[in-house]
Amino acid sequence: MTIWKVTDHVAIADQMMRLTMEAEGELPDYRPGQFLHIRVTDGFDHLLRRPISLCLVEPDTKQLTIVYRISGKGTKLLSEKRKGDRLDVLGPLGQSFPIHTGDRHALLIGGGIGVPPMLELAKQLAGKGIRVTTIVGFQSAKQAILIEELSAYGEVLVATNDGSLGRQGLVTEYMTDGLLALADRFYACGPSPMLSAVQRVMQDKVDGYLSLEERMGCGIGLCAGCVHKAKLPDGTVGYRKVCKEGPVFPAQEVVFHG
Amino acid sequence: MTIWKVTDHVAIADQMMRLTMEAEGELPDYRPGQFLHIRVTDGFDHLLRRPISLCLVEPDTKQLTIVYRISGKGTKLLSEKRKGDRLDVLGPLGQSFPIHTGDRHALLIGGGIGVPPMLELAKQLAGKGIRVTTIVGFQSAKQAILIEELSAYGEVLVATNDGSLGRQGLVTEYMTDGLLALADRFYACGPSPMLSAVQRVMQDKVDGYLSLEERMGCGIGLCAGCVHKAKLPDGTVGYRKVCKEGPVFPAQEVVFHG
Amino acid sequence: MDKRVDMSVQIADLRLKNPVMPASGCFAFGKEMADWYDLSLLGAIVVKATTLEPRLGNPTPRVAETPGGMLNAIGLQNPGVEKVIGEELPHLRKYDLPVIVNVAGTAIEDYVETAKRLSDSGYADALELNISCPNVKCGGIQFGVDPIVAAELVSHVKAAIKVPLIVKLSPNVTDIAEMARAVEAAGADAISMINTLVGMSIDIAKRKPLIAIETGGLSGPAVKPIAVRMVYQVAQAVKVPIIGMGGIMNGEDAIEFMMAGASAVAVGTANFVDPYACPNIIAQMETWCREHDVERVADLTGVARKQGGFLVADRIR
Amino acid sequence: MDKRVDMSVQIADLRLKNPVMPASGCFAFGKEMADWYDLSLLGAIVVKATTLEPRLGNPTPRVAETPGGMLNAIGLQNPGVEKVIGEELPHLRKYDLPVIVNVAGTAIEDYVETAKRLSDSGYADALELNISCPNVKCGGIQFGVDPIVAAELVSHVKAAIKVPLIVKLSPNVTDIAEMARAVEAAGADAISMINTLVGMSIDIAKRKPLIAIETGGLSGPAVKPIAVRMVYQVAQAVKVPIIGMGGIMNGEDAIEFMMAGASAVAVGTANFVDPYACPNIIAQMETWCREHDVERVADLTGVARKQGGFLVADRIR
Ligand SMILES: Cc1cc2nc3c(=O)[nH]c(=O)nc-3n(C[C@H](O)[C@H](O)[C@H](O)COP(=O)(O)OP(=O)(O)OC[C@H]3O[C@@H](n4cnc5c(N)ncnc54)[C@H](O)[C@@H]3O)c2cc1C
Ligand SMILES: Cc1cc2nc3c(=O)[nH]c(=O)nc-3n(C[C@H](O)[C@H](O)[C@H](O)COP(=O)(O)OP(=O)(O)OC[C@H]3O[C@@H](n4cnc5c(N)ncnc54)[C@H](O)[C@@H]3O)c2cc1C
Ligand SMILES: Cc1cc2nc3c(=O)[nH]c(=O)nc-3n(C[C@H](O)[C@H](O)[C@H](O)COP(=O)(O)O)c2cc1C
Ligand SMILES: Cc1cc2nc3c(=O)[nH]c(=O)nc-3n(C[C@H](O)[C@H](O)[C@H](O)COP(=O)(O)O)c2cc1C
Ligand code: FES
Ligand code: FES
Repeated sequence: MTIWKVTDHVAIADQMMRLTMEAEGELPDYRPGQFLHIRVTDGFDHLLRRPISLCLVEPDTKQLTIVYRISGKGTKLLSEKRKGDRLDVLGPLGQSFPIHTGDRHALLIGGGIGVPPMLELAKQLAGKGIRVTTIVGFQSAKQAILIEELSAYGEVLVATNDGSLGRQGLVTEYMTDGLLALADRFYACGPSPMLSAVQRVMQDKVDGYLSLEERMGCGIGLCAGCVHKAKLPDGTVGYRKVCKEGPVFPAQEVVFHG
Repeated sequence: MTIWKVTDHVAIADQMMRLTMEAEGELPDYRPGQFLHIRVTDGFDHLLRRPISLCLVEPDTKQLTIVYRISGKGTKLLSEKRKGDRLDVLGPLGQSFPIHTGDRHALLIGGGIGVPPMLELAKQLAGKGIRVTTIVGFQSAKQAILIEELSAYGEVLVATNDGSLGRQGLVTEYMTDGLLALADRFYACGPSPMLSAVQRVMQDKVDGYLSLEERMGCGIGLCAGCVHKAKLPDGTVGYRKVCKEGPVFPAQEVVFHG
Repeated sequence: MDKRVDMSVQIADLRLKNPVMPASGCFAFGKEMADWYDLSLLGAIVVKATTLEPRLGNPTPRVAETPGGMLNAIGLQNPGVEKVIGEELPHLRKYDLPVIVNVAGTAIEDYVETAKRLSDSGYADALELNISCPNVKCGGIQFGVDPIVAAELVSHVKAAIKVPLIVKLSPNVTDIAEMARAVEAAGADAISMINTLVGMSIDIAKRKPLIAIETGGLSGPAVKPIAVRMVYQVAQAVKVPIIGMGGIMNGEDAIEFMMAGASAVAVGTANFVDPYACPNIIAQMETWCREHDVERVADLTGVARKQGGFLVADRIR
Repeated sequence: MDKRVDMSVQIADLRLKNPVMPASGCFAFGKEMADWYDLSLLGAIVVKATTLEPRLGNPTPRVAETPGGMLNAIGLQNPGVEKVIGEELPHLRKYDLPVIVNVAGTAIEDYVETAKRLSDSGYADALELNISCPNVKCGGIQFGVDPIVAAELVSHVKAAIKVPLIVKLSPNVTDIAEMARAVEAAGADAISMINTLVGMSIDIAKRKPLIAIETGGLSGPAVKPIAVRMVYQVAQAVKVPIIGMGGIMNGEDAIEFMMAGASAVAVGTANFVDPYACPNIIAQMETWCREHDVERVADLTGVARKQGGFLVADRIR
């Protein structure tokens, strides 16, 4: 449990907030794809923490940025934090996106609130000399986030459901055989239907990772609230804990149906 | 329900806070002995409001002051309000100390957190040309409050349990026949044992009023949570609502035992 | 934007202009609240429990705060049915709304007598039978927790009155659906639920319970999930309409109860936090319906139940 | 200042160095928590429910937030008793503390078999019998709500094991004291209480329950007054020690349960809010005792009960 100080907190799109915080002590270890587990208010009014992916870390200034959508009561309370407020945070927690140093080209795929973790990942991949192409999908232009920031690390392809920005349709629109042939690896985060579609398209073509979302109780492996179906080490299918064994899983291990 | 803005909030003695607030709209009607019913936090963490007597009103600046002791969770939360915060307040509520314009000399008796309502009362009595003598009692000097402020309106006699300030003992120490003979009326607020003692001493000697304290649910007569035994209009003894029929009752109507 | 939402609902013979009423014991007899707003705004009014003889009630402290809720042990303080009819109810006829009187007692005889007098008085448009007192003092009979004695009480009261009979259930039971079925079969025209859960808080500094008589009834948002579950369960067990309550603080909570199966809702503890709770909740419900294209609030009743829904009791956890 | 408080307590044959243990299902099998602090700090550890066969558990969402609490419907997910003995329990022997294993089942036979294997394994210092599943799926027998079937189960399990038997009670009953007396008479060495209350929340936007299987178990501060009342009530009904739980978030809450009659406490939901909840609570209890001149924490057990106290059930409200 670390206490962070809010250093910046602004709206960057419709219902989308960017919150930057500064570690009061040492910056803890972090890797792309991990999440923070955040207490959104004191007292007993809203007990459970809320998981939010880390989006960007600036180690020099010990600043960490998250980007989140106001979706319900918890994120609404979080959005009320003001500059200077202190934030009670667990983490970064969970399994990260593994970086394969031998790769030449990585395909990043983010949908909606699955886009934020792609930024730190793109930065670290680019830092290792791996070429990055990012496909991002949003409902509409109003919800679009982080396109400029991601462009700093490679090409960004944009899809929106209503065509108000980039190509109309889903992120899978861009996943042509041509593009896939160039990619050594993919990394995806977004809503389940998107991840399931990505898994189908990539199957037998490109290896990669999916970052899953599930409602969490504890965030640290205690409650078994956050499980998702996946292949177990023994080959059978069972529930695995997204908070502790994930949120990032090898794509071929994740089971979406049945 | 009015929203007030906190304009000042400071500790004035051991665990004793003084909070000044400003009406955002019109200053509501108020009379000495009434109380404010204050929501100490948003959300459902601490549902019930807390009753605090009004201590002083400055109509010119629309400022209202309360003085309270941090006694438990509710007043602790209240003590965390900062200058500029907005406060959700019902009232002033309840029956006030009646002022009898024909009186020449009034005796005010306050014990502990029963002292604050005496200040606005002393001010209004003095304003009507009635001479005021105030007896205040505290556990010890560390908890003493408002002595200087009260002195502006008349003589103040101080008693402490441990003798660390003024006379050692209870407020009743000062209630000599000599003093009582001079008083046309008395007004008392404090813990039940004190009020009961005052009632006994004053019986058949001086008419007056007692302001009672009880745990409140609603503060506006809905729940019957705050009752105290008292004579009913028909002469029998029953429970009366402190929030609505009180907190101030004619002394001879209040029943302490049985 | 200007679409009108039909907020009216039907509870037995009563047509309510909207589904929101104060809960018994949280609104006294209405006089105090009338200082704050026009009571005609409400769907109905439910007044404090009335007994045959006057009741002094319990010693204080009678209330205590708990996380997300409160305990109360008022003890049915009321001036007795004669004075309630003579002094407390007549003023409510000024308002355009049905008056529901909560009836409590200790044995079948006094329940019946109280109910009959209220029904005959013409000042009560319906009675709410408070059988939720799991209390040996109540003549030694546990009306609220035993379906057989509850049914017997309900049928006697029903036979003695001319106005609709609402029966208020206690949540302090193993099987609330069984209680509901029993009182429906005995003649209840509607069910209201839930009354408070028995709870206790201890003042650890004083090493004794905070409430003078030790235990009190728990109400407020803390109990809402229990209340919603019970309404959902009872809605699948009976056909009579349900008045749902337990922790309703805003319009969304009220809609949650309707979706669980309630036809109307009652608001208790929220009145203590905000005197305008009831009118605010009515306005919030109406806004929600308008924004979600709900033309009749009554259409929300029971929509959370799955198609071909199974009995919730069959697979709890 | 430097006074030492004796924090040890006795539960049946188990001597605990302090009265605080994690509640079953809120600590997995301990491995995860061992990343955060030395488990030897705890009074004991209670691990997740173990069943004879592996259990997949329920579909998600399995958890939901409620005012002052949460709902869960994990569904007893566990790898089955063989793997629990083989893979999950042995690592706990590294720590200086009794290991209590929570046992669940569907019929007397599998309960007995699971309990026997755990007892024989040498990795369990006590068993906690989870009879709190008011679930028709559990072989059609409502162990948790019927005193006669509960007693039968307890006596069979008791006869099959060598370690102390703790029986965990469900709060979803009309008369918890009756349940407690029945399991005590059948051989329970201690009682733990309360398990969760059955609740439901509805996502009004989606018009369906938030929890995939509709209902879930309510835990957290919201239920504390109900839990404290039940502990108080059961402490007057039985002689065996009680492990109290339900909404304990800090040392004062734990002391409240001890004063109500518990000999030790368990902490569930609080671990999700703060991984250090258990060690913090131990420290806070010790500080409170020191500041209030309590030499032995065990002396607090039951002090809130009035001298010559009456049975609380006799005068609820
Ligand atoms: C590992 C992980 C990383 C995440 N990273 C981000 C992020 O970077 N930015 C961001 O905006 N959101 C992120 N989320 C989702 C975020 O946690 C939820 O939006 C948030 O918890 C909703 O809480 P609430 O109280 O505001 O809404 P609630 O009132 O609880 O729910 C509102 C809506 O959000 C959904 N929801 C609730 N909890 C979750 C959850 N744990 N996962 C997915 N959906 C949920 C509900 O089903 C509902 O539709 C992440 C989730 C996980 C599990
Ligand atoms: C009409 C009225 C006027 C009051 N004016 C003042 C005032 O001007 N200044 C001030 O400091 N206090 C005043 N009080 C007392 C104040 O309301 C309580 O101290 C406060 O409500 C305690 O709340 P808490 O949550 O901090 O403490 P809790 O944790 O609720 O209780 C802490 C202690 O305070 C006692 N207490 C709680 N509620 C009340 C209550 N309603 N009345 C009396 N004791 C209570 C409890 O028994 C306990 O011993 C007044 C009370 C009433 C009824
Ligand atoms: C102070 C208080 C007094 C109550 N008195 C009664 C009563 O007289 N009769 C009754 O049937 N219910 C009574 N109740 C129960 C409420 O009517 C309601 O069932 C319960 O409080 C749950 O609703 P809530 O959470 O909105 O308060 C009372 C509740 C409170 C808080
Ligand atoms: C996520 C979760 C899982 C639980 N699993 C179990 C279980 O497997 N066996 C059991 O007896 N109780 C289980 N419980 C109940 C707890 O052990 C405890 O009785 C209850 O949560 C009340 O305590 P609390 O309010 O401190 O959480 C579980 C509770 C939660 C929140
Ligand atoms: S959220 Fe509790 S185990 Fe993952
Ligand atoms: S506090 Fe509710 S009637 Fe007085």
